Amino acid sequence: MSDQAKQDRPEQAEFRAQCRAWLAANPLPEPPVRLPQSAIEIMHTAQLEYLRDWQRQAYEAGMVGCDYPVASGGAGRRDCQLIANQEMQRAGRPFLPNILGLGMAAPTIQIHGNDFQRENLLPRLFSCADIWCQGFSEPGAGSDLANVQTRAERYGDGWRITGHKVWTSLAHFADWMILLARSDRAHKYEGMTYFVVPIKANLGKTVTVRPLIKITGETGFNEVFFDGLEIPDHYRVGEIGQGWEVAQTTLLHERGAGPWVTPSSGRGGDPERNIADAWGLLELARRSPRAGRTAADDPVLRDRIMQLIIRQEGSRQGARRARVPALCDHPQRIPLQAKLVMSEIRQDVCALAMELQGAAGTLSIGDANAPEGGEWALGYLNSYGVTIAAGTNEIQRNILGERVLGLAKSK
Amino acid sequence: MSDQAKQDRPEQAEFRAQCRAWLAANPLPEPPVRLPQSAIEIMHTAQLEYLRDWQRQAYEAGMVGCDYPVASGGAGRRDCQLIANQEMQRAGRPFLPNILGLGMAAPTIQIHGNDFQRENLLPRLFSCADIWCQGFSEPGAGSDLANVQTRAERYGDGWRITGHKVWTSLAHFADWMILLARSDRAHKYEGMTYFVVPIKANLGKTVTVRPLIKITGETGFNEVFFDGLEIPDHYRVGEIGQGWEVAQTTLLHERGAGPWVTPSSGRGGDPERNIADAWGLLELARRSPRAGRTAADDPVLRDRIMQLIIRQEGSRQGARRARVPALCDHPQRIPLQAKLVMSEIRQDVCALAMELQGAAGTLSIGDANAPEGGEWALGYLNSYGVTIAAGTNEIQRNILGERVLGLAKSK
Amino acid sequence: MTQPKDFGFDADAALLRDTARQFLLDQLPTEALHRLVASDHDPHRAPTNNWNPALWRQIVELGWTTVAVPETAGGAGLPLVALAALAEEVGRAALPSPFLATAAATLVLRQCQGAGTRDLLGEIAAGRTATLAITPRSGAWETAACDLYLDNGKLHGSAWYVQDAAKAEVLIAKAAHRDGLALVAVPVTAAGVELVPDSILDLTRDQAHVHFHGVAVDTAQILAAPGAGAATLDAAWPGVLTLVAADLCGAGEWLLQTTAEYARTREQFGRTIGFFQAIKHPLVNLMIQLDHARSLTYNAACALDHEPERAPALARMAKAAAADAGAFGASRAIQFHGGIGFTWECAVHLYTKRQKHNQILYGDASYQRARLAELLFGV
Amino acid sequence: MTQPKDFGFDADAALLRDTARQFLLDQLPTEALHRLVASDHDPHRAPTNNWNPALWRQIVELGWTTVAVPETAGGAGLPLVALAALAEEVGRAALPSPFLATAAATLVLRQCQGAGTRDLLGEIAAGRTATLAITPRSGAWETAACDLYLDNGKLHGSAWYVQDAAKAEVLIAKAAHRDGLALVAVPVTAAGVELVPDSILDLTRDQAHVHFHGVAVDTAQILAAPGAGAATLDAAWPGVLTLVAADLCGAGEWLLQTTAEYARTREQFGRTIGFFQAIKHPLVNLMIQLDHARSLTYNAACALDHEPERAPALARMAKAAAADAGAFGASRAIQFHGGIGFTWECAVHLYTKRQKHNQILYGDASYQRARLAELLFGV
Repeated sequence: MSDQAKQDRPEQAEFRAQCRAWLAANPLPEPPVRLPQSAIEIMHTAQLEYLRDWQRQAYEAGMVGCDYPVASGGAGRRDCQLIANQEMQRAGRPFLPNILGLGMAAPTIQIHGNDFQRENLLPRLFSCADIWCQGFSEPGAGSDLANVQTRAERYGDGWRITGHKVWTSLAHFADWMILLARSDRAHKYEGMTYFVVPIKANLGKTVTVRPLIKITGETGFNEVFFDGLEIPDHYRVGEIGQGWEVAQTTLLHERGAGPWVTPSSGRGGDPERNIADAWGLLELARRSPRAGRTAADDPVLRDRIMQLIIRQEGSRQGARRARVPALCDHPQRIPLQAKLVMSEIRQDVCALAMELQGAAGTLSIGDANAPEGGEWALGYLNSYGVTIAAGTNEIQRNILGERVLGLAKSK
Repeated sequence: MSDQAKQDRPEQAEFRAQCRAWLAANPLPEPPVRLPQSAIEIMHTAQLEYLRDWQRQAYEAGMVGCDYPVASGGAGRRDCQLIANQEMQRAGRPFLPNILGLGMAAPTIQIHGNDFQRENLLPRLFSCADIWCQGFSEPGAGSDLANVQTRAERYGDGWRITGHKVWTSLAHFADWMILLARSDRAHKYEGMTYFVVPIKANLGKTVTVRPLIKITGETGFNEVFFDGLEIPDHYRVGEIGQGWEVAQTTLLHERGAGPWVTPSSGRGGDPERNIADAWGLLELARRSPRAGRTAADDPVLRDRIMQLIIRQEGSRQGARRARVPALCDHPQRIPLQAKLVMSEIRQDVCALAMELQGAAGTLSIGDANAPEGGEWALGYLNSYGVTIAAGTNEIQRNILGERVLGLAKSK
Repeated sequence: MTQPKDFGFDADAALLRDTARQFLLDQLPTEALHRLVASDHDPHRAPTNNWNPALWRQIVELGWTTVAVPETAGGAGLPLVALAALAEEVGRAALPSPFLATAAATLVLRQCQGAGTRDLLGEIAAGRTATLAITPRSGAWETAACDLYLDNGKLHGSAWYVQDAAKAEVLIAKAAHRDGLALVAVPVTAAGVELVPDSILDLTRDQAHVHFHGVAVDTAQILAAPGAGAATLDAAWPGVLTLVAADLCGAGEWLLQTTAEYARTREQFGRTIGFFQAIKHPLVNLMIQLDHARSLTYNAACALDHEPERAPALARMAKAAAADAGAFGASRAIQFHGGIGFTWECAVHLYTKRQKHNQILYGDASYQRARLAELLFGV
Repeated sequence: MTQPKDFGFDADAALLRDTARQFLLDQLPTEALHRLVASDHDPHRAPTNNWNPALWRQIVELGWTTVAVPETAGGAGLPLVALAALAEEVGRAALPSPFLATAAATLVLRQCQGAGTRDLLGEIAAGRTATLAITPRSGAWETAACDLYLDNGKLHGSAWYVQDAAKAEVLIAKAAHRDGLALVAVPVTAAGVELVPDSILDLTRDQAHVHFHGVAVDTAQILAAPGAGAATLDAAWPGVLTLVAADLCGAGEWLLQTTAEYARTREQFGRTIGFFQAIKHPLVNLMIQLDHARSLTYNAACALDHEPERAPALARMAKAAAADAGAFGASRAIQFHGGIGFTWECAVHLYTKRQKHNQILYGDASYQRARLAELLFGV
């Protein structure tokens, strides 16, 4: 029995056994194309359709959204999503593609949305019938998110949306978007309202999606232009003027605090998963030639690998400690670190992996001689997406310094 | 012939030979007490008198202030002070004790002072007949130096000084102080005036010096209280209201840019001298046991020693490059780095030295078994004096970012 | 075996920790600590040993010395995470006391098989103080390194870097014998024991080297027979490292909170200095480092109880993380306090010096990582 | 010998450098560079070799390829600090060209004694391009490591990580012979030479591995006789490292200035982001690192001319400092450009990838420091 299973309550143990049995009985076919490193790098329809099919099966097997109420399309379980995640990972299954829906839209809608949204949108989100994206950032509102300029104007009983969002991962495939818009220009924070908006249904009409290219050369994120998109009022999430508050729930989940705040949601970024695992450096070092021996024989590189393993384990044990209030001085102290710490560890792990490879670190994805197909170099470049997105890590440090240490606001 | 000598112009070569001959012919007696690591840690009169006597001899031999005009007590030479410094160091002579006078007061008076000050004060400064200190910082004006509150009020033809200075090194021995005071409360930067003020002559009257104790337990810096000290107007340096501008000259020298701005002045902090030299770590590592061998056999420590040697050599070669305008993109770029870089290297060298010593790094000065008498640990603690003083290194980074990179002011 | 979710930190442990924290806040506020240990600022002063034995007697009454002693030997036998949490509070208060040395000795004794072990553990629970005398003059932390010899029932040689030696009543000494290493209990008052105090940087403890001039040892004093000493010490070692890590975490948290408080109140340029990211961001980095170190410390402590086979690696991780966090925090605390941080009167230096000592003690961060790499790479 | 105060950077060198900088600004502004090398963004594209041969012909006319060629061989024979300054400009422009590879080959040729050496140097001065083929499949940078064999006048085996191979006309190949290493000049068009391009991260150069299928070599092609190759290459190596360090410094400076410009103009929270010390201070740290690396690079270049016995250590210092500064700057440039820095359209990625390549090339910073430690510790 695994370490994880040892800690289960009886109903969790039973659920874990169900997951394990289903996964054993229902193997996935080999992917028809190379899969990207995470959902936000999905470029091709063939990748998406394979992953979407997998998420649908996982949902039907009760492993997605299972901690949500039945009315929202969930299974009404408690503390079981983490178990499903562990078992899916243990079985070597790929990530779930609807990451932005599962990780951000679903908890926000569950907490702040209305019954219409919960009952109609969440089941299709969990089953991957609908793909979701997030419309927060704008050209002039990156770190300064409260500077959002996209307008939501009253129009009869509904709203008309006009503006320009950027860095919108998955928008090129998305059916729906969670949107932060300005409903009142007179107030900065109190002038924002939060919506769910249909994207695909309005493409070529009032919605335009223009793909952006990443530094890796991959596509997967986009600019989205709204030219008077009309939506009914029941697509609003939370009260008028409360958008900033609602968005905080989304951001808390985006930044990795989700598992400590609300039912975890099977997203890729939780502490149980790590694309670039520091422990993987041990094996890479053993295989990498260096100065006549291997990188594993180089004490300086060993030291740096140990530093990263220690940081990663520190972060993992921190996730465990955050669930033991008696061992935490401040409830937000560890949760607010999650995105910051994980993204920087990932970046440093990938950078060190490239160094371990020596000359072969020059090779890129697709080269026949690149160690592990060049995935480390690609991972290194993609790691900046995470250190920049969801509030740059500089902003994360402000938040920690201000909310946890009580220091004066830096802006 | 040394490397340094190879680069001399003929008149410099002649001067170097003179210095060398004099130093060979005039050995110093052994000090009667342990000498501190630098002038600002002089605690006892016995230390001071020994060092003062040495500076007087060096002055009489033409090795102090020699690039200053004859009217200021100098020898009217050009580019010779550096040579004198090199030769004094080469001969193993101790530092000159009047460091604050030589390094800061003298160039400021030479540039901004009047004939009275140059002719009467500088010769006694060079000969160490008078000890000098610097009265800039106050309890509420540390990094924010422009917040100086010590008042200079007009009084007949003179000025009356009232206020409170802190972190005043050498004040307990000082005859004179360079003082930055507020002559006009209505203006922040334009409201300051710069003076030279007699300290020792007014002790117990309008001047009180209270010693402070450093984290090392050493004394050597002080609080100075002025209770209506009266001085004549010809003790003013520069125009009324121009104190901030005059102080910039002092600070430029304090921060190590002096050698590139005006004749170097035999102070301890110039790039030719370094109490905690990274190269010294090689020998320390060879002597320090570690894991059954020596620290010199530990590749991780070797790597860290190399990092420090490289930084130190980078800084030294930078000092050389700063004198070759064609190889510098911006004239202030390297000079403004001097204090910041040297102080952090020194701190890191001392910290690494303590680590190299392993268990023996726990021992303090005076312990019979402490490597090199515990000087490294003392040097480590004292290094914070330099990373904090003369504008903390955080302030130095602001200055570099703003003046050299043109970034917006951070305050 | 696997670890409990809560690191074994149960209600008893929480009560012990909370009581300890309040006790130290009440009994040894920072100003009292400064008066106690920093009255003589002369760097050339003779070796000192400033502590408060009356406070120690109260601590014994509070039961701190029973925590790691098994119930079978008259102790409380709490999970080791409780001991780590207690060590953290000791670090937070920078308490000068024989607590750490005695706790380390206790952890070693728990692994011993010698006849007198149980009695000695019982005495420790009741307040007898002890310390390890296991390090050679070279300062080598490796088990095999030894300058003390057991020959014909007598101890000759020396032990160095003995922690809080002047506060200890019993030395747990490692001695080389022709059959291998042994562990021996030696009262400091035994004939032939000569204790020479060291001058050290840390003002909150004492340290000494001890010469053994033919000190007679009888069978009852043998805690681990010749040949059994190395394995015994190795088994205890993760616990000893974890204790030091915990002390580093506690003192590190004091430095973080004290510096944050200064940054919330000290004004420059019309703002409290915590406004400036040059202060704010390093403090956040320190907080993250401390959180990692603290989580790893509980993890290592819990492993000692629940998966001892993993404890050696996990304790190396904890000590490495805590040593780095300790050094970084000590450095930033002085720097961010500015001029006042450079003065003797500001308590920051007491903690900074304690952190430097603990950073070094039993191996600094890169030493721990080198040992960890041997475990993880299998060489 | 000792170094001149000005690193030997005389008026000729300054003119050459200033002219080069302006030429590259005029002829290859960043937008043109991006069009040239980044038109195909598919990460799975076939290996590419995007450069501008017409620009290269102008560069040859400007005399860049004569700089390091001795006057006796028809070159300009300038101080090597001039070559370093030129390499810095090449890095600043991220110029795709055979300049670096040819300059490295030139530095090796300067150490060669073979009969054909002088003629080849003359041809290089006149514009013939060359590159080193000296690295085995393992990527080992050590002189002795070799997968290419010279036997009975024929070359068998392979050379890997050959820089800008698709732009080179001559390979300077290192080959193992029973009498020791030899250096051989091989035209890429020679029968039996098979060049296989690599897919690499850096878009501003090409790289290949080269198979030698019994390539015939005559005496005139032997640049260093069997047994003489190792010493020859070792003598040239400090210069080769210095070239890469200079390229890193130049590209690093571009990244610093470009990011500073962005920080002076991009607004968030109603201020330009350079106001924030989270941006300002790392940029200052980068500037300091770059200044150290650049000073060390000139120092190493000057040592090659004036005190070759110190050049091996000084070149290791320069490459180590430049590699660290390069990596740090590349990382901060992306991060501080925020979302836009993560896009293909922003030229930062071109420089970042070039920095990553040069950071690795001929050994990264920790590799250089390990070799430096061997020199300084004498082991």
